[in-house]
Amino acid sequence: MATATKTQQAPILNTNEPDKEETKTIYSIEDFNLWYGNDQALYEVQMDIPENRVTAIIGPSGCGKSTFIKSLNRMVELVPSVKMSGKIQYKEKDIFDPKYKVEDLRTDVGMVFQNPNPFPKSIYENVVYGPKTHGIKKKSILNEIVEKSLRGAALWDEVKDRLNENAFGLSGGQQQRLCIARCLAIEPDVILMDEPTSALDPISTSKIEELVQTLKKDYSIAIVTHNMQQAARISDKTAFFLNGEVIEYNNTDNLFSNPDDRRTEDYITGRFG
Amino acid sequence: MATATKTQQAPILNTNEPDKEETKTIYSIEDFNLWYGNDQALYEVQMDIPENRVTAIIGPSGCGKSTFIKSLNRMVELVPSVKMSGKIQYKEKDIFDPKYKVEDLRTDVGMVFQNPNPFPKSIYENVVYGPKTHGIKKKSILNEIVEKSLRGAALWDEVKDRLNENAFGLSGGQQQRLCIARCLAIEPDVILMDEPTSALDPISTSKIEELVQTLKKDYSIAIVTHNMQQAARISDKTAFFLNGEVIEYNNTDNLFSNPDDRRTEDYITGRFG
Amino acid sequence: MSNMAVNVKAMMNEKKSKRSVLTITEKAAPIFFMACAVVSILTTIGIVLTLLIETLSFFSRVSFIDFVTGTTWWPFGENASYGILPLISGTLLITVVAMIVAIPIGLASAIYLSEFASEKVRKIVKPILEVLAGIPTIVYGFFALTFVTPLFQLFISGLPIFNALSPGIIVGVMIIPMIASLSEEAMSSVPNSMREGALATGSTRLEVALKIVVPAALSGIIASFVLGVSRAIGETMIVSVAAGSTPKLTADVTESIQTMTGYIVQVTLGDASYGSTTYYSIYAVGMTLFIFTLLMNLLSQYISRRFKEDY
Amino acid sequence: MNLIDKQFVQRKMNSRIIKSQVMRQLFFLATAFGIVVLAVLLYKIFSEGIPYLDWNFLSSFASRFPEEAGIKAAIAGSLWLMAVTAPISLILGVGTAIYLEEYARENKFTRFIRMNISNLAGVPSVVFGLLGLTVFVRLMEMGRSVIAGGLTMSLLILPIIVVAAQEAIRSIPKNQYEASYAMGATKWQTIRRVVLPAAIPGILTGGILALSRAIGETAPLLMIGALSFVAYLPENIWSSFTVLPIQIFNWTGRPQEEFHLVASAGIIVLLVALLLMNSIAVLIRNKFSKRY
Amino acid sequence: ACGNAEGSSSEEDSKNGEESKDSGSETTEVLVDGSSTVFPIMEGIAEEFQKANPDARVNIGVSGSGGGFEKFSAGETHLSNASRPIKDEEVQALEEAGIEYTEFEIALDGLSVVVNKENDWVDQLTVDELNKMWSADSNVETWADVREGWPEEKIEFYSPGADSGTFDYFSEVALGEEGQIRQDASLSEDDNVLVQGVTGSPNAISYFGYAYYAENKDDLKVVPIVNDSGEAVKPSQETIQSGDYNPFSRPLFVYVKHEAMQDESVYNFAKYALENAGKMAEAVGYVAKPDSAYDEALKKLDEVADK
Ligand SMILES: Nc1ncnc2c1ncn2[C@@H]1O[C@H](COP(=O)(O)OP(=O)(O)OP(=O)(O)O)[C@@H](O)[C@H]1O
Ligand SMILES: Nc1ncnc2c1ncn2[C@@H]1O[C@H](COP(=O)(O)OP(=O)(O)OP(=O)(O)O)[C@@H](O)[C@H]1O
Ligand SMILES: [Mg+2]
Ligand SMILES: [Mg+2]
Ligand SMILES: O=P([O-])([O-])[O-]
Repeated sequence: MATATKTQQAPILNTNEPDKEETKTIYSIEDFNLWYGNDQALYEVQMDIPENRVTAIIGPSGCGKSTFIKSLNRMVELVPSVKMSGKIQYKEKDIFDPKYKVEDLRTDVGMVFQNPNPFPKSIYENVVYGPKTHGIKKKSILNEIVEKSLRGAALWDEVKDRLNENAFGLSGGQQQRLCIARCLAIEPDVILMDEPTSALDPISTSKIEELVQTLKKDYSIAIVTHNMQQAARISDKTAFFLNGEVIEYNNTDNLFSNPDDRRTEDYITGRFG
Repeated sequence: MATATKTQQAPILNTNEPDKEETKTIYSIEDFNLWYGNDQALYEVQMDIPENRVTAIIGPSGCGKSTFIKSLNRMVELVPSVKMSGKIQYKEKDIFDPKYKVEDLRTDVGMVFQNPNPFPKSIYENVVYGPKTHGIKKKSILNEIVEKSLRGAALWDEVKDRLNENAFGLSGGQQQRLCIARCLAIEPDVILMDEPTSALDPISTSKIEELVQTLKKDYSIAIVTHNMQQAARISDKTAFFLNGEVIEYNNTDNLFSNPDDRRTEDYITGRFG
Repeated sequence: MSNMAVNVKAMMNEKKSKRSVLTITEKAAPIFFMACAVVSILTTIGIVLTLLIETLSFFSRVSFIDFVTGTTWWPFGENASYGILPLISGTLLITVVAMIVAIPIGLASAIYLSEFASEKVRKIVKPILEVLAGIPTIVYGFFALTFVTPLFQLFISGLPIFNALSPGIIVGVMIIPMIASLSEEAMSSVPNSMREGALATGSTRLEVALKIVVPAALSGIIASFVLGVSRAIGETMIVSVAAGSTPKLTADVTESIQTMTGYIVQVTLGDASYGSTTYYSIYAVGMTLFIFTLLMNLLSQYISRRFKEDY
Repeated sequence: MNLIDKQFVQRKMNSRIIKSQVMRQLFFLATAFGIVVLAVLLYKIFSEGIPYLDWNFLSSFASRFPEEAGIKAAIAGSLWLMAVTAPISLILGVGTAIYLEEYARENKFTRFIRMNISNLAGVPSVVFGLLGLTVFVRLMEMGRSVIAGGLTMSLLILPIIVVAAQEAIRSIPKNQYEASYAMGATKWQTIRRVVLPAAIPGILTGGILALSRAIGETAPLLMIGALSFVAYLPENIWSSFTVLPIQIFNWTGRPQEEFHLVASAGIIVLLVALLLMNSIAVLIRNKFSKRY
Repeated sequence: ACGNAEGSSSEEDSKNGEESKDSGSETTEVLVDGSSTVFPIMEGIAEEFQKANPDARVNIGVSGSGGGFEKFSAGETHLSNASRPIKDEEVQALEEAGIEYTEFEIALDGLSVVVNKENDWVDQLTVDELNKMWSADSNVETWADVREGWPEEKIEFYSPGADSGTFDYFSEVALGEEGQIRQDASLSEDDNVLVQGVTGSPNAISYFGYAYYAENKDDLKVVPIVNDSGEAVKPSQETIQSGDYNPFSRPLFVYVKHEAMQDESVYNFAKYALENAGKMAEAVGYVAKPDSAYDEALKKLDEVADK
């Protein structure tokens, strides 16, 4: 069913920073199906996610974007009724291999959620949560991690004087950047983001968008968004999902300027959704 | 502050069914301010809503669209901390006049909500809820009302054989049309709709959009939507809200093709929101 | 809408006159409901007055200072002595034993149910725990006396038939479900987004439970402990049946003791005649008990309010 | 640049996962503890009581002969007590809840009522017994009648019902109110036609659980003097009565060992009644939960 | 009147025991309260009475002797059971309330002093020894402190609750009017747990009503008590009735309110009670008085009731 386009068209229309060369693949998904109980939510997903690029996932509400991205770090299994088939390889390791501990996978693959979800602790404690859990105790290292991660999330200057205040005192946009910092603190290779700006105001949104652009130097990023403009602005590749299928997957500029599929075109021109 | 444009520009660019003549005004709002506790949510709103037309309210999340539309039938007062100033006239009666019972106002002004909210009763009971509340007991009349309202909401054919089944068994789109039927059952003059399609799939959405077009023959409709394409498709006039202010209010075609205000333009071109 | 067979609007308008009747119900309803709400206040006033009036009669015969500082409680016969401390110590002894049982087990159950168990297990276990909470205390009392104590006597030589240990433990068992379900509720109300946040950094389930969920739910958990304490203090039948009726100022759980509630029941079932000092003494003890539990309840409310997390 | 030693993290991971699994087992054992105690208790009671449990036992009055002793009067008494307690506590409880959730404005008085109710929920049952003894039995001269017992019990379980009803009402989605108000319904119409029907499952569940507390309570009834020999059925609310837990208490206090077994049979009856009430409550809850 | 009329006639205002003398055709609830010791006898009588008179309604409360008198003088009951004679202040209260009454002895009880089955050293005890053991200022800790040669094992004391007639009677006889019971005794309102306490520990001692001993003969060893004529006597039906078992045998009473005898139901019950008290007492483990005593009592009852 899935019309996943594995071979990419020539990226002629790229106005964003163009894909200079074919990059390495970090995630490779093959024939992936997922059910919630008896309802199938993903159908035969086929997709390669490139390293050090931003990959956007778009599609109307309920099409399976969140389900898909949560499959990548197996968070989707928190729903007890979930059943899956197919293959997801992360750095050429099968993520469902029982020998590959899910905790290890999640240590390598960070995630940022739709609504900022800081812990009800201080800013400092939020950032060091991951490293501490992983056994890093030394104060000096932790301090360094905090500064580095908060800088990485473009939040350091705003909060450096109140690291011990409760994270709930931050604004929504700051909280979201804190969650990004928390995720950076464990130095993942991949960052998954599920509509990270949908709960934010325009200014916070543009800050996060800038941040994503900076981060892609060091991280591979997959980002779900319902805002097509956003996908166009920040991503290198875009996948369009509809009713659990990948309708089209292509370089972002190609996809938006010259969609292959009628349904993609309908969606990006706002005919539905 | 408010740049409410009371005098309309010539509706030259109308491609939708054009405003053949200046219609009567059914709601006239003047200098309306609203606070939730100490937070002002609406600033000096100035607006005339025409009779037998569809008026769309658009704007980014949190700009006060729901607050505004709920002010029109005083539902906003269910939030205890609400304070208001200014004037809202419905058919030239001040809706805040203590002599004008709020129940009477709401009998004349129906409302449909973002998420379908049928009662956990049968389809039949849902439709007759209003008439029964208003004292109509006679079975034959009620039956007639049910058929007429369900037909009006384009739902009759789908449910006529299972009027006694629980309304929760209907699909989302059907539930929403049931809510419209329930609202039609008390024969209001105005129907307020707060993002009535945002929880629905594309097909249900287009059904409701068609329905709105049909209904405007008999009703005056004010509809909140976050979908600009929807506003463009179905409304005659559009008001753009931002941070509690009416930034621009104009014939829909004018507003979308030739916005007066920079911010309107930014918004409708997807630069934020 | 003119094209209609029935003119609903007109009919509704016609019925509007009937609204006046409605307005009466409309006005009467809140008054009736408020009256209902006032009953609970009257109940409290009733309790306080009842206790207060009879307690005052008691203090017209027994000095208040002796009551609160005395170390002997011997309310019968000629040289009666009304020092409440032994009853308080008995009550506290039971409470401490109960909480030593109930807090770890209750909290562990809560963590299991909220963080580890599948929905199915939770659906089965919670009602079972509720049954445990619903067993009449009289049943527990005889269970403590005729099963638990003889069982302990096998291990603890010289354990008298009445002791603080076995009723204490059984009171604890009775409280487990309360702590478990209140704590579980507190933990379940920690939004999933927090668990997700923690799991997404590679935490184990245990780490999520202990480092994120328990701290976030701490106020609810502590409030459940305090309510458990209050329940243990007020527990009556288990201790009347199995703890004995010898008021003693002791911290030894193997001894027979008496609690405040146990004393009240003893006197009501016994022979004290109306109007005697012994009779009034149950109100003084009841007042003390009331004050204790009141303080506990206020404390638990304060905790849940003061430390409430708004996620 | 890397501050985190991936190797180190991976090495630690195994022990962390094992720790998590071990603790999981411990937590499970803790949960099982309660269930085991319950099982032991039930086993003891059933093994003792079953031989005495027959139709005769259910249909006879108390007797001084263990073989003849029956529980009829106690069952009838408990039913009478419920018949008085249920309507009073439900009306008062639901009324209070409606007041608090729908009408009360957030002011000192309302906060006081709220605080008062949660305090009442924590007042020991003996203290309610003292209240019942002093106010209903003595002051209002009701004697140790069904009505005195029923009123005492009603007040005892009132807070539980209020809280349950409040929760049931609170769990009704705002959109149901909106739908009703938007149709021009008045507050009372909305309460009667939308709120109450939707809240009834929750109210019933809470109510049944509260009543099952009342049916097992011993202390307050001992205090108002219900411990007695009654070999007839109550005829009206002024009759004297006995109830299941009191009858059980009475039997366990007899010199003859057989009576203790009879008591176990009585406990079985009581537990079955409780189980029945609980299952009804669970049924209602499961049937109606997650409707919105 | 007493329930021969067909169909159970429905209620009348029987609350608080205010009897309605004029409602002769209806059954009055017969209200009895008082001693827990007397309770089993009265309960047996009520059971038989109701079998004989299906419409009868007899309610027997257990408020203790003192609690019973309190209700009696408040006019709440018709008959009051007691395991001790009425006290002066109770007499006064009844006088003040204007309630006339008559006392009937309906049976005898022998307070039985018991020890554990395994206790093979205690062969008998004197009242003095009991006094030495049980009093508050006692320095007895082990059996050896009671009598030389007995083992040096710490004694465990179990006693009925201080708020019971049994306790009163024992203290009065063994400890004297002013006497105080030792404070390390385990007290329980429930005599069964005393039985359990003694069966459960070899060094325990306790005392309670004869019925509890009679029911648990196999598990307990009863101690012969040296009586006023110097003999060590065990409690038994014969020794109690004959008075040989003293000083720990005591009469059990029922107090009858005169005014209540005007009511047929109450009178019939009282009469039935006196007729059957002896038989019932033996049946539930107490001791009957000689037959003549009951005949006399019945005569007295009829006088009081103007029959
Ligand atoms: N926990 C769940 N249990 C059952 N079905 C679920 C669950 N979560 C999602 N679904 C279903 O799976 C489908 C895909 O849902 P998903 O959340 O992935 O959509 P989405 O594209 O992220 O939508 P949105 O834009 O609204 O976030 C939907 O039909 C949804 O109803
Ligand atoms: N009950 C309330 N109490 C306090 N503030 C409120 C309440 N409801 C809304 N607000 C605030 O009022 C402002 C306007 O809210 P409103 O719901 O009208 O926005 P909206 O335009 O409908 O947004 P959306 O598109 O998300 O529905 C927001 O800042 C919101 O936070
Ligand atoms: Mg999603
Ligand atoms: Mg809104
Ligand atoms: O109830 P008593 O026989 O001990 O008075």
